[in-house]
Amino acid sequence: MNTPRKLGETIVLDSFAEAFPMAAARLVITADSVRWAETAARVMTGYATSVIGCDLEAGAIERLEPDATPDGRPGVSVLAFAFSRGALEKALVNRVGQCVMTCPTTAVYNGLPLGDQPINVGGRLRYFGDGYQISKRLHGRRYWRIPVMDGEFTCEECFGTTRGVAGGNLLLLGSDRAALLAAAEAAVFAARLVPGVLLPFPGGVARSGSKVGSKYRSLRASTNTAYAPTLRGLVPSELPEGVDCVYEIVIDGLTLEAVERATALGLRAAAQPGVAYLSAGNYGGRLGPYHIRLHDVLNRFPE
Amino acid sequence: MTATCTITDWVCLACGTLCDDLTLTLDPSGPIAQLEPDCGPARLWWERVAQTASGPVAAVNGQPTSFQTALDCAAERIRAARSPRLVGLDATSLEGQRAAVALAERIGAVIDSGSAEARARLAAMARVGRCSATFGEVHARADQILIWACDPTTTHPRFLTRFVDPPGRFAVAPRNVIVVGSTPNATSARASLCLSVRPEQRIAALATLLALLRCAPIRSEQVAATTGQTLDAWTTLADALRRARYGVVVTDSTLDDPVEYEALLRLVRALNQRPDGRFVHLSLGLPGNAAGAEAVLGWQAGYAPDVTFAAGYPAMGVPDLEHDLTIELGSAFNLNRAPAAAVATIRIAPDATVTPPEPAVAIASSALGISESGTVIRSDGLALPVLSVVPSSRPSVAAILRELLQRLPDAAEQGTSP
Amino acid sequence: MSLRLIWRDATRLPVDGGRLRPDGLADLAPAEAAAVRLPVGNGEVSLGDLFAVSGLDAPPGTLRIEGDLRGVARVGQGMGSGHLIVSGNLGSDVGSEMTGGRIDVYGNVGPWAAAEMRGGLIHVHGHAGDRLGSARPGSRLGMRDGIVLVDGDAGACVGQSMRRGLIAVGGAIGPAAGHAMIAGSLFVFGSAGMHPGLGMRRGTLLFGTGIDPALLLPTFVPSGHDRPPFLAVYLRELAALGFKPAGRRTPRLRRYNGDLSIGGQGEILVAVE
Amino acid sequence: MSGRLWVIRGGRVIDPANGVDEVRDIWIDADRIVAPPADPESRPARLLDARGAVVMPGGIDVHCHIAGPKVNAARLMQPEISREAPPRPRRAGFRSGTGGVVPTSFTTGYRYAGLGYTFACDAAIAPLAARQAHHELADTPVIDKAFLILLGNDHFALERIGQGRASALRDYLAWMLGATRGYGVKVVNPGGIERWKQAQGTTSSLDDPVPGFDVTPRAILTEIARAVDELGLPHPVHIHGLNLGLPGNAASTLELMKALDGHRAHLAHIQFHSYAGDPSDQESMASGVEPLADYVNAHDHLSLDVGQILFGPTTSMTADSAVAEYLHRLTGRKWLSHDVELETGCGVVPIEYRHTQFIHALQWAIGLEWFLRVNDPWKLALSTDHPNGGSYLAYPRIIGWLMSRALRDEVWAALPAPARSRSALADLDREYTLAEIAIITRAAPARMLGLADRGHLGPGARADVTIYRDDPDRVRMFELPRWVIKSGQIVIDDSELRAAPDGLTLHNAPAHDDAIIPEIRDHFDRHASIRFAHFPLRSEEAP
Repeated sequence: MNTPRKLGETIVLDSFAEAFPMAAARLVITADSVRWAETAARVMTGYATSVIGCDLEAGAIERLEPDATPDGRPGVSVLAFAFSRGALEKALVNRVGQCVMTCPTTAVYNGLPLGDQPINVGGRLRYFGDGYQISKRLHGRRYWRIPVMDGEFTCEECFGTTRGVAGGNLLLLGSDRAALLAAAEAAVFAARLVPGVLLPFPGGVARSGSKVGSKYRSLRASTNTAYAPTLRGLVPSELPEGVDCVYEIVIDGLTLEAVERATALGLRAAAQPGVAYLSAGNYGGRLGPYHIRLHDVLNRFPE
Repeated sequence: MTATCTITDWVCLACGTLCDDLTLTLDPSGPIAQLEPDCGPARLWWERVAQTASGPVAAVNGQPTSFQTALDCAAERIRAARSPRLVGLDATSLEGQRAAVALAERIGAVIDSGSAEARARLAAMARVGRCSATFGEVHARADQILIWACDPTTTHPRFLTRFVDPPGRFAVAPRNVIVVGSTPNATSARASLCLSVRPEQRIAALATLLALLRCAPIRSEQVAATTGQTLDAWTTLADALRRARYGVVVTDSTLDDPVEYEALLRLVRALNQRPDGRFVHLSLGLPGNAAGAEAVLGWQAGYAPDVTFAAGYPAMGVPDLEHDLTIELGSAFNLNRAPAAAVATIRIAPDATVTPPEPAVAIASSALGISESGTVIRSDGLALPVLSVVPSSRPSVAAILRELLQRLPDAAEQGTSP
Repeated sequence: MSLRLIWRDATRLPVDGGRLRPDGLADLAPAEAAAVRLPVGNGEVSLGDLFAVSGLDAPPGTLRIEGDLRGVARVGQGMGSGHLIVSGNLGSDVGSEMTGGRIDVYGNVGPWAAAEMRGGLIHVHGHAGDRLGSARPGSRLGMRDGIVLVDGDAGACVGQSMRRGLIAVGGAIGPAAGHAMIAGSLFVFGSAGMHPGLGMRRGTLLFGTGIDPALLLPTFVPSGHDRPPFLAVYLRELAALGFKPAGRRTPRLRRYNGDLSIGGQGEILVAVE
Repeated sequence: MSGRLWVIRGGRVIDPANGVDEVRDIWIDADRIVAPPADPESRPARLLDARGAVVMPGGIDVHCHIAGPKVNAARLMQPEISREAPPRPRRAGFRSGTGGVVPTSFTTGYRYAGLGYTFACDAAIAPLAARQAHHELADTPVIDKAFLILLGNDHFALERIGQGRASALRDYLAWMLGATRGYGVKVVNPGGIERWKQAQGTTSSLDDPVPGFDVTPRAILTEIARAVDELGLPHPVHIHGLNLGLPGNAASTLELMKALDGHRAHLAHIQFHSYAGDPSDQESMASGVEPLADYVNAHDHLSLDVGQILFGPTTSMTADSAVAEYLHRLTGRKWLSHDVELETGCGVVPIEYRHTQFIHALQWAIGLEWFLRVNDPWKLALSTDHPNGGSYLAYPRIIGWLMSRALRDEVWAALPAPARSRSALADLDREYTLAEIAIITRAAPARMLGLADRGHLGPGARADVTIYRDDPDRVRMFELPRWVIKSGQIVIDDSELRAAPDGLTLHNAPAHDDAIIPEIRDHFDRHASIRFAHFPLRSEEAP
């Protein structure tokens, strides 16, 4: 690490986040009330923190005014990321089927340009209609209407996908857990102001940072020993003196630029008293094609 | 003629039954002395058509002239025409129709030959097909006769007495006759079941019957509101149709709505889904040779009943387009035909020179079934030979058309094909 | 380059206007276009004899026709691209078998408009005749895709055997609307003729301003009330296309299923408020 | 005489009926082929230079459907076909028409001529439809025609068979041919149509009773075959058997072949009758050709036409109304059915054969198996049962498959594997020679129809000659003959139609005992809807 840069009292290490592409989709869920749209979105994006252990990274629930939804009802948008379009399709079919179709009054629409490589969601859910499903096609978009007990569940057939960016991250290092968590919350709040980003972990914050692999063969990832304060002395540690607590903020975005901007906003918001260092996690540059250098994003996205 | 003359097996063109079993005795002066069996429409038709034999052989602008002069004049007008139209194909024999279609093709004419019934039937048939039979099959097999919105007792007096009243090879008399339509009428008087239905209620009635055959859950109050009869009444009728070993639905030329026609043909088709019964539809035709016109157009042009040759090849015709010349065949032939809307430019008919309105060119032909022989086709598809029974010096429609064709040589036709 | 044709009213005989479509005509110079032959009755005449032909300052691929062309059939038939704008009436078969592009008619069109249409958009700002968007005799399928908007009334058998696409009629519709529909959407915002939906297999027939339910065939059974979300999607789309009769508010609807006489699963939606 | 004498010079003449396959001249005088003039110096009035070309007799179609109300109903029921196929505009001397698989009558004649065919036999005309059929055939130019009349469900015939009155049956057939100006006798689903009209299903075995008549299909077949033989008709009884199109029908076809032992018989569109499997399970279908072909190879009383199918849309039309109903239920397509009193039925259904469809793929292979498994080409004629299996315009493609294993393999490779596992077509290496093609397209059909002066190029033969370019692309060669000569007149030149004379309609009127007539008259008076007097054609109606 060379030339540390300071934001206030906090040292921003010259580290970088190593991000990689993921298939991303944006769903618009509408309902008779925004409450039910949100409920569906929340349930649908549950257990969607990391594709290390989930089929999807999803969330970023945003309210949409009736004028901004396809059917003129209140709604929300949701972002979803997965390793591949195939995985994305499979996960969305399952989640929309289990969590949105089941939810009173909802409908689901595609929230991205269809593009030339869309995934098929409504077309797979339609069979729930048992032959009574109705297809409607308008201007090249197909909507499936599936009869359900409160009327019908409308689900668009195809969802556009985009090559999103996942794995953007920030690490907050400090000694006062309460202060550190407060700073992390502020960083999350700031990063989420950027449209098109998803902070998939609980409240946007992860404490169980991971490394690749494990002594147990069946485990793909295990605890990030180098950043676990209690393991100092047992394993090579990355933690400077006086650091007793680390939080990670993981950032996915529809574009690299969104991730970078969110990183910059997060850094600035996180630089609070009690945060000794800000850093980012990487694998030495071997895994992901995108390197989000902390100093660089601070320069490119000034206050 | 100097003595009464008797003709057996006379083919009568007065109605669509096209009876071919009449015995006709003529007075020396011409009128019918005796007709056996007697038939009102047949007498009326004979009198109407036979009396036309007295006029001049040809006329141009109302002035009697020679046959040749009239033909020359007709040819000249045809050559000048840019949108000629040919009507009245039903009034001539198959031979005349073949010549007429040849003429229409050569001059790029539009043929309006269809009755509204023919248009509706052929449109419906092109969508769903049709299950039908010859009259003799009705006679031989039918046990249930559904008379749909017509009154054959009045319009086709001998249809029922020839083919329905007597027992047939596989059918005992009396057969079960059911009437649906604007009753009471002469036919409903003899029906075992009779449902009074207004014309605008018939499609709903057909839908109801179809639904009943499928055992679909339909709304009884809506059945009553839209068909004018209770669901129970239709259930009774549907049960009767279901029981038919060989059922027949009979319609006539007043069935002119293609949508109703299609529903009816679908009903007949659905009744054939039963493993133990057949059902057919029979359309009682118009007088004359309307079915022949459909046949000839079918094999020569591929379409019926309206065809246009304007482009130099046959295409499905559109009735009622603007035209600048009308060639009309057989104006007095069909008792029911409304007079042509426009004055014909060229009329070729037994009464061409005597019946108003006066055409530009009138050429009197012999009269098919009286003074002209030829072939006609019954609405059930059977072709019958018609023989001249009163000699006439006038040429047949076919001969006149062939003469006309000779005056319109092939070479004049260059440039109309794409 | 775009073209403007002004009807000279030189004939009343039937004209085959099949060549009057922007693709193929609009990029010709006026003199070239005037030399195009059009079938009239049993012969042919030059387009220039029927129309005054001039250039037009408009986006490329625009063909503008002016005059009362009710005797001219097949205008825009089979057209695949471009914009055809007609000020005046047209005869039969307007835009039939069309695959793409847009037709605007500020006037009335005859029967068989949009017959077996496959794509594109037709907006009739006046009335349309019988068999709009329907199947040709003997064909299994009527309109197969695309959008037809009629601000005024439409005739009988609209959307017969329609397979896909959207027809919206602002005014009254004739009898047997949606006859034997296979799928697709037929929206009507005026009054209905007799027997709507007869023989419907699937598809949607909407009466957006309500009709007397007594009109419906007994083979359509009521299946409750709803305000289906897809309809809002459609209405917003119609509004975006400049079709005013639809309004933006999604009405509450009563739904009827049928036509049970043929085992159909179509829907008739009738606005109830 | 020599003023009219002309010659086709130097072509490779393939005339299997006369054992000829060599370069030689063909001399023509008026409408006949004549021996070369004795004087080697004699100059022909015209010389047609056919050097390098292949000269064959005009083609003869033994089984097609080109006339009568059934064909017309197919046209009127399907305006979409006429509308979608390119029309034929009129030009001086020729009539216009529409195309597609059921073209108009004029187009039918022109197209047959364009294909090098000079004779076509419509295989199914109801006697009551004969009057109209003659009108249609009179409007079918260039080619000569004949038709077969349907008698396998005829009440009068069935009654006489039931009564065991062979001579009455014989007299009736003879009278009927004269009355209808028919050429021969056709039996379609004997007794089965009558049974179907009685709503009792069709007959499925040769020994099923026909209710109301004391007969079985077996009795109908054998008695009519016997009567036709005894009348000495040029064409044997022409049979469309039982169970057409049903899996497992090969068994009843073999029974039928055996039942006809001792009689001449022609089995029509045999492809449709050669399926192994279980009738109640479409998926069980397999080729049943081999044992049937073995039987045909071992016996000499039968001739066949194949009824090859082609992939694409076509129209099924048949007197076997039970089959049409079956097809309608299978396909859900529109269905025309017309019952004809005393005689027969009629059914029309649009159909599309798809190479991806198991049954259709198998049908294609089964048809070709027939061509390749019957050793003696004289027993077999090329047909598509036009338009049932496809249009006659497809004959050149079939010829291509017969002459080239490689062309067959191209199609075979694209067929679904289950179909390929149910036919041994791929094991058959045989490739037809040009002479064998000449046999199955002209010489054999002429012999089957008993047309002594057709199907060959010997002196005395009718001067119906087709001259092909010797094109290694045999499909193209047979699609576009260089010249076609009909009755001595060149009608196709440079593959273009140049003349369209009217053709003849041939018929047979064997002698019969007039004593049968009162019986027939009585039958008509009791059962027919037209008078007996109006049944027989007058001489001017069918010249």
